[in-house]
Amino acid sequence: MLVAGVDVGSTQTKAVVMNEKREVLGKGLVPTGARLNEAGQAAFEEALARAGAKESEVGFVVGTGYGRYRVEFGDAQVTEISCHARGAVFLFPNTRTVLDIGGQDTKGIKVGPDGQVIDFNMNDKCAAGTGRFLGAASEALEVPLPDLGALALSGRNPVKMTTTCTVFAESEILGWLAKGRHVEDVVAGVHKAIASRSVGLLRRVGIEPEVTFTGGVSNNEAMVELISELVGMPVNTSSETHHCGALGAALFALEQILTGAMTERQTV
Amino acid sequence: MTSPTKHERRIVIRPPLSLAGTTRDENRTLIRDWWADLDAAENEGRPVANVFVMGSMAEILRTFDMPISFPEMTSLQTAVRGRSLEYITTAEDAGYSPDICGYVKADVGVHLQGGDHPMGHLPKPSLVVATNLCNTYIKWGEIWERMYECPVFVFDIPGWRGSGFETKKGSGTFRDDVRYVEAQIHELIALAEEVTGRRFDIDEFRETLGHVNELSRLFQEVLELNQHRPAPFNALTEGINLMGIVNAYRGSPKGTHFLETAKAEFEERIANGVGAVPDERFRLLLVGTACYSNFRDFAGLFEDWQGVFAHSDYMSFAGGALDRGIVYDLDRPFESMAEQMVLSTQEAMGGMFWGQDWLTEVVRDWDVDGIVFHGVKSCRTVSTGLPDEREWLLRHRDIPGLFIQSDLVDPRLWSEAQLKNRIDAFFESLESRRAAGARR
Amino acid sequence: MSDITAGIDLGSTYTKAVLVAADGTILGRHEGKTGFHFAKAADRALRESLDDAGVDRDDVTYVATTGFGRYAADLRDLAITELTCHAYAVHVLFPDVRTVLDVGGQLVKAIRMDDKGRVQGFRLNDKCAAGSGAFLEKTVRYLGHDVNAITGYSEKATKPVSVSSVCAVFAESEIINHLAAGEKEEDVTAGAVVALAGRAAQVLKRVKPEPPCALTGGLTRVPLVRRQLEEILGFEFRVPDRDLGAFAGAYGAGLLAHQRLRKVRATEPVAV
Amino acid sequence: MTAETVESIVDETRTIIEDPSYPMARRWLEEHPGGKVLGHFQVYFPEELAHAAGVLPLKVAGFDTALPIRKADAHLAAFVCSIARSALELVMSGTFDLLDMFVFPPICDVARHSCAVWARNFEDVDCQIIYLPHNAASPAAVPYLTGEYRRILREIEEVASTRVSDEALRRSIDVFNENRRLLRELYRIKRDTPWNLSAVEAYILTRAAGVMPREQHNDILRRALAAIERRDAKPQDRIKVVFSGGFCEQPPLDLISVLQDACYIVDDDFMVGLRWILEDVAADGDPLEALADAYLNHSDYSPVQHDPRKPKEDMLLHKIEAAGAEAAIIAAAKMCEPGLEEQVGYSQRLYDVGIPHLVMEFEEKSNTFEQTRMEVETFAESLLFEFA
Ligand SMILES: Nc1ncnc2c1ncn2[C@@H]1O[C@H](COP(=O)(O)OP(=O)(O)O)[C@@H](O)[C@H]1O
Ligand SMILES: Nc1ncnc2c1ncn2[C@@H]1O[C@H](COP(=O)(O)OP(=O)(O)O)[C@@H](O)[C@H]1O
Ligand code: SF4
Ligand code: SF4
Ligand code: SF4
Repeated sequence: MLVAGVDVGSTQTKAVVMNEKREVLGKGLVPTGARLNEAGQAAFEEALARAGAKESEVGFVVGTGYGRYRVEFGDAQVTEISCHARGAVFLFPNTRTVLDIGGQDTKGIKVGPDGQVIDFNMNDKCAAGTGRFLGAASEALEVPLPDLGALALSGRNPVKMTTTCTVFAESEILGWLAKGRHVEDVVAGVHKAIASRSVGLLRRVGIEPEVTFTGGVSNNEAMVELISELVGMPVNTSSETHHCGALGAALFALEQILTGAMTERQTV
Repeated sequence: MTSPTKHERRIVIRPPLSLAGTTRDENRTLIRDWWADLDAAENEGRPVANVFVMGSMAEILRTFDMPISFPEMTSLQTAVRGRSLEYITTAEDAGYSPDICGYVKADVGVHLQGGDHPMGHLPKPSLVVATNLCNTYIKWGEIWERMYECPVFVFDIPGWRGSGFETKKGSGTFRDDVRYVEAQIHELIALAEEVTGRRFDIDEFRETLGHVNELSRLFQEVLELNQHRPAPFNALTEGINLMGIVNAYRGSPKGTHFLETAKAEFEERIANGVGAVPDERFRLLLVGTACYSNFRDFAGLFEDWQGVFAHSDYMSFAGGALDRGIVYDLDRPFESMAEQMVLSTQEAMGGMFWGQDWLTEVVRDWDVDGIVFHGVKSCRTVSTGLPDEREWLLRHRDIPGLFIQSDLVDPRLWSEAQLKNRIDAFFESLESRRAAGARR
Repeated sequence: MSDITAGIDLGSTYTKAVLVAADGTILGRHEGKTGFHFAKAADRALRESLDDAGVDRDDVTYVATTGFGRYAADLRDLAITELTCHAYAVHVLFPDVRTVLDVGGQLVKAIRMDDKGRVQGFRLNDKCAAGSGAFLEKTVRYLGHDVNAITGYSEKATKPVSVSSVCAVFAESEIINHLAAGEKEEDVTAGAVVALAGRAAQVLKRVKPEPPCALTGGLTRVPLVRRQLEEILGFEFRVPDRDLGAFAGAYGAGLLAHQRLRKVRATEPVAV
Repeated sequence: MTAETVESIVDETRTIIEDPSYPMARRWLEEHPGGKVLGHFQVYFPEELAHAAGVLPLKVAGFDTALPIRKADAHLAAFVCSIARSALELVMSGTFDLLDMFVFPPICDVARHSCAVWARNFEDVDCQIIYLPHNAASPAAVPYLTGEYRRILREIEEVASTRVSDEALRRSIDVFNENRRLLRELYRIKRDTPWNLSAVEAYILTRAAGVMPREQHNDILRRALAAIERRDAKPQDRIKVVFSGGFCEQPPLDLISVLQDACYIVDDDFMVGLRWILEDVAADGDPLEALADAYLNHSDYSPVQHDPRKPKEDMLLHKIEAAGAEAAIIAAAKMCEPGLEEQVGYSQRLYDVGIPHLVMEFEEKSNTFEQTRMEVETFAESLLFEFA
């Protein structure tokens, strides 16, 4: 039997299909857009297709992410905090601290050896300095998101961003360019601003090795480098860390099937 | 909006927010009477004093038969009645910053709108007694001073000096503190005589002190009842009712009577195995205050997980230190009152600022699973050091704690989705702790 | 030929230029995106407004700049803040108005002035995009349109949705949810306008407005903003006609330039 | 030899006060091996007590972006002012390793909590509260404060392993009286001829008092006063204002400089604790009692002290009048409850008496001043432009 985890994020929806041996068979990634349930379904189907599996083979689906209650085909919901923790420890068993930077929020999580959440912290009411900020920079500069990191790394004299407000980022970026600063220095400045904000948040839970960096922004090599520098140790990332939340959800689903570990509260 | 799906969550029946039975009736009558008393005083042109829950000086003022108004309570009531935002914006329109205490703004808003309050009419104070236990009290007093030109007496109770600097009984500093406080008792009496035109009556004073002794003893007993599993009352919701009465009726036989009724009801619940929250699964301790503008929803976020608040530090500091055990010696009323003030407020303040030891004890004695630290933007007195306290308890005592943030009365700072995310994750983590504990 | 002055408002999003004759008549104007280079934007706006008026650069004797980029344009003779400019423009247009609300791309400014158009007090919103014109622009961009669509949509709306988030980014998700729930684009746009007006009203209240008030800034182009403000505050707003609301800053700068010119001439007889 | 200029003295002082590593205190420690350092939080502390025991008192003021907040945020709620964060950061980042003792006055809810946060985290710093009375007008306040000063003095003696005589206290009072006299002179110049001493210069010279031995500061002030004497700048057409709101957290220097671009700041309450006592402290009698009496009865005002004898609006109006100012800037530090609350009372009264004023907020950590610049410029324009 198979299980799946579907992470309906604010920006991107991720899905993972897994077998009982905890092997990931397929992954899906679609933009979330306006219809959360459809996005969840689409990502799920993409993962199924990659896995070469049929929906009927999937015995249990756990939904997570900010749209978790909208995953109508889901059997249970777990917060993305628990899922990222679980996923990160699965990917890197020595993980004790997780930093997840997604589209609208940033989370710092302290985890125990079994992937249980010991402590966490996330941004509140203000999306300043989240992945969306990078998105705004990418739009303002017309540099595709995946190329932003490399560009940032080539910046020698990062500018000092004064706003981390995602909406105003654009005009400040243009302002720096107008002052004649190089694009790469501006991009580097943007990355620095987000990195220091995120690490500030992470410090609130305390940073213990190893640190695993998850969420969409972990794709960005400049962020990985800056975060490592700020926390004073290399951080773990991989091609799987973007899907970490969905992965954790799938692990919860598996556990439920194997042990019935979830409480009535979580499954309905 | 989206239609309910097959996976719509189980509907949880939420328990009522307040006390039940005779306790509830008595509570309602007392609150109604309290408002009626304020009204009557205003209509008859009798002086009213504005005081605060931490250091109300009810012991003294009551002997002058002066109704006491608690702006913190009336501000809280505007929120529970869903009206706080309109008062807060009135105050902000008058120049008060969005970043200051919301209780102050809700109250100022009521005054600026002529005193009309959802539950009655707020009289203009003839005397304000502000203790130093919250510095904002003093600033609040200054606002009325400007509005009504009424005297503001800052009753200064030095106490907490930092860790290890407790002014212990018998030390020179303790004697200095007591002497200073005792001098102020006499100053306040003189001022109250001037304001009311009445003579101070030492026998009435003794009687009032006696009632406070009784109230303090009962209050401690009631709190201890919640060490039972399941907890007979929810310190978050029903706790508020208790607090209202012990403050408004401090020093009055009605206050003691009420606590007796409440105690009997809780004992009965215990006898019948009834808990405040059905099928109690988690026992919590609240540090900080609740969010009253969204009280129902706030409580629900925990009740949904069958979590009950067995205790809260709010029931300690906002009860005028009653839980710390006040025993006045009626043979030397002034000196004894001064001593008790210094000792009990020192403990209450220590418990707030330097709370880790007290919290550790409560976690043990009330058998608590985790602490919810609710940082309220309005109240720096309560919230400034919460993140540090939480972190310390987790690191040094392995006590799990959740830090959430909203406000006492300002619904604009309420964000249910974000709170829910955090609270759900916290319960998930408590659950996985439990599972890990069971595995071991 | 008598003096002509130019007022150039280098706003965070748009740069506006107005040519003003000594009697206050508007001879020409232009509006364009501010973009990367303030100096270039200012040059372009001035040039285009000269074309619009059919006058030569040499005929312009004094240039006053205002707005966010007022110091960045070298062509200026004087830089004045937009608060002073908006107040003065409104004073000239509506002499009995004492309170001005300027709702623009990034900031909401509430200004109280005296009977001469002198600023007496003012309040700005916190620099947070929730409640700014930029947020509205983003909303319609999300719907696949440009700013010009805001007015059309918000006029068509029948039931504006409620947008409660304090953050523009979270509000965007809220808006997306509304769309997903099948709300109409016009009701969603109008919902964003209503939220913005609510925040602007908050800022205005801080200066203790005395009706009649005037509304200026780019958002005067959205009639719903004004209606909404009138509903919240319970009094009427004057809005400059001929789209002058959006040009109020530049116009005020042009008018004040004349003031300055007179003073300079009076003190030192040498022509500028 | 050419006489030294105000600029050179100010530049030299500026590098000292802008350096969060407290270079002068470190130098003092090198010169006094085994010396003890007592830090204290805003607003006022009777530094004479430390001085008399041979302990170096340091007054904490925050730093702008030179001290980035890395660790402190995790320990304090989000809605807390910057100075409290900066102070905590100083200890958490190790910069304050030079402290042996730290004292908070109970000025506000944040300061009282800070004491607990410090004590929980730094076991080697003796951290406590000095109880400055809140019932300032009570006849019992002076004797009470005298006792509290005595308690603190005992604590200091213990830290410094010494005994302090009344004579030593009187000598210290002399040093500080001299300091206060020099500061009064500095402020007199700024008030009467603001073109000869800018607000930024006066601020730098004043603030230096908190970070170096007071004798050295007295020297700097004497040198600066002599240099100012030689200055003869041309008055400019600028409005004169009084700045209110610098009693605790300090606005960044660049912000003060933005303000002075638009107006002359002829009086202010920057670092008011250094100038809290308005007259010489009596040199005879019990020195502790003299200090207590001076704190309570011969002192300035601030939003963190309630004293029915000093209605704050009256005090402000008096200040404006005495300085010959035509307007006021009513500022408050962001998130500072006492400061923000006071703004309402001040601006209401100024409005009633028709004194133009600008209400603003600042933060020591901010580094963009666009908005403030616009605010003050507009404010100045409203007073300077000729409107028809
Ligand atoms: N290939 C990529 N390179 C760089 N950044 C990326 C990439 N893919 C996604 N991102 C960033 O990740 C963010 C989305 O992260 P995600 O964790 O999926 O967020 P959420 O769960 O909130 O939707 C985007 O805002 C974007 O900034
Ligand atoms: N044609 C239009 N229709 C509707 N709204 C408009 C239009 N043009 C501009 N706006 C609104 O006005 C805002 C710009 O206002 P403006 O006062 O020019 O700001 P700034 O001076 O900061 O550039 C835009 O963000 C947009 O919301
Ligand atoms: S700051 Fe807190 S304790 Fe003080 S008045 Fe406000 S709510 Fe009450
Ligand atoms: S500053 Fe920007 S990101 Fe932050 S709340 Fe405001 S709009 Fe949102
Ligand atoms: S700035 Fe204000 S809130 Fe902060 S410590 Fe000072 S007085 Fe307290």
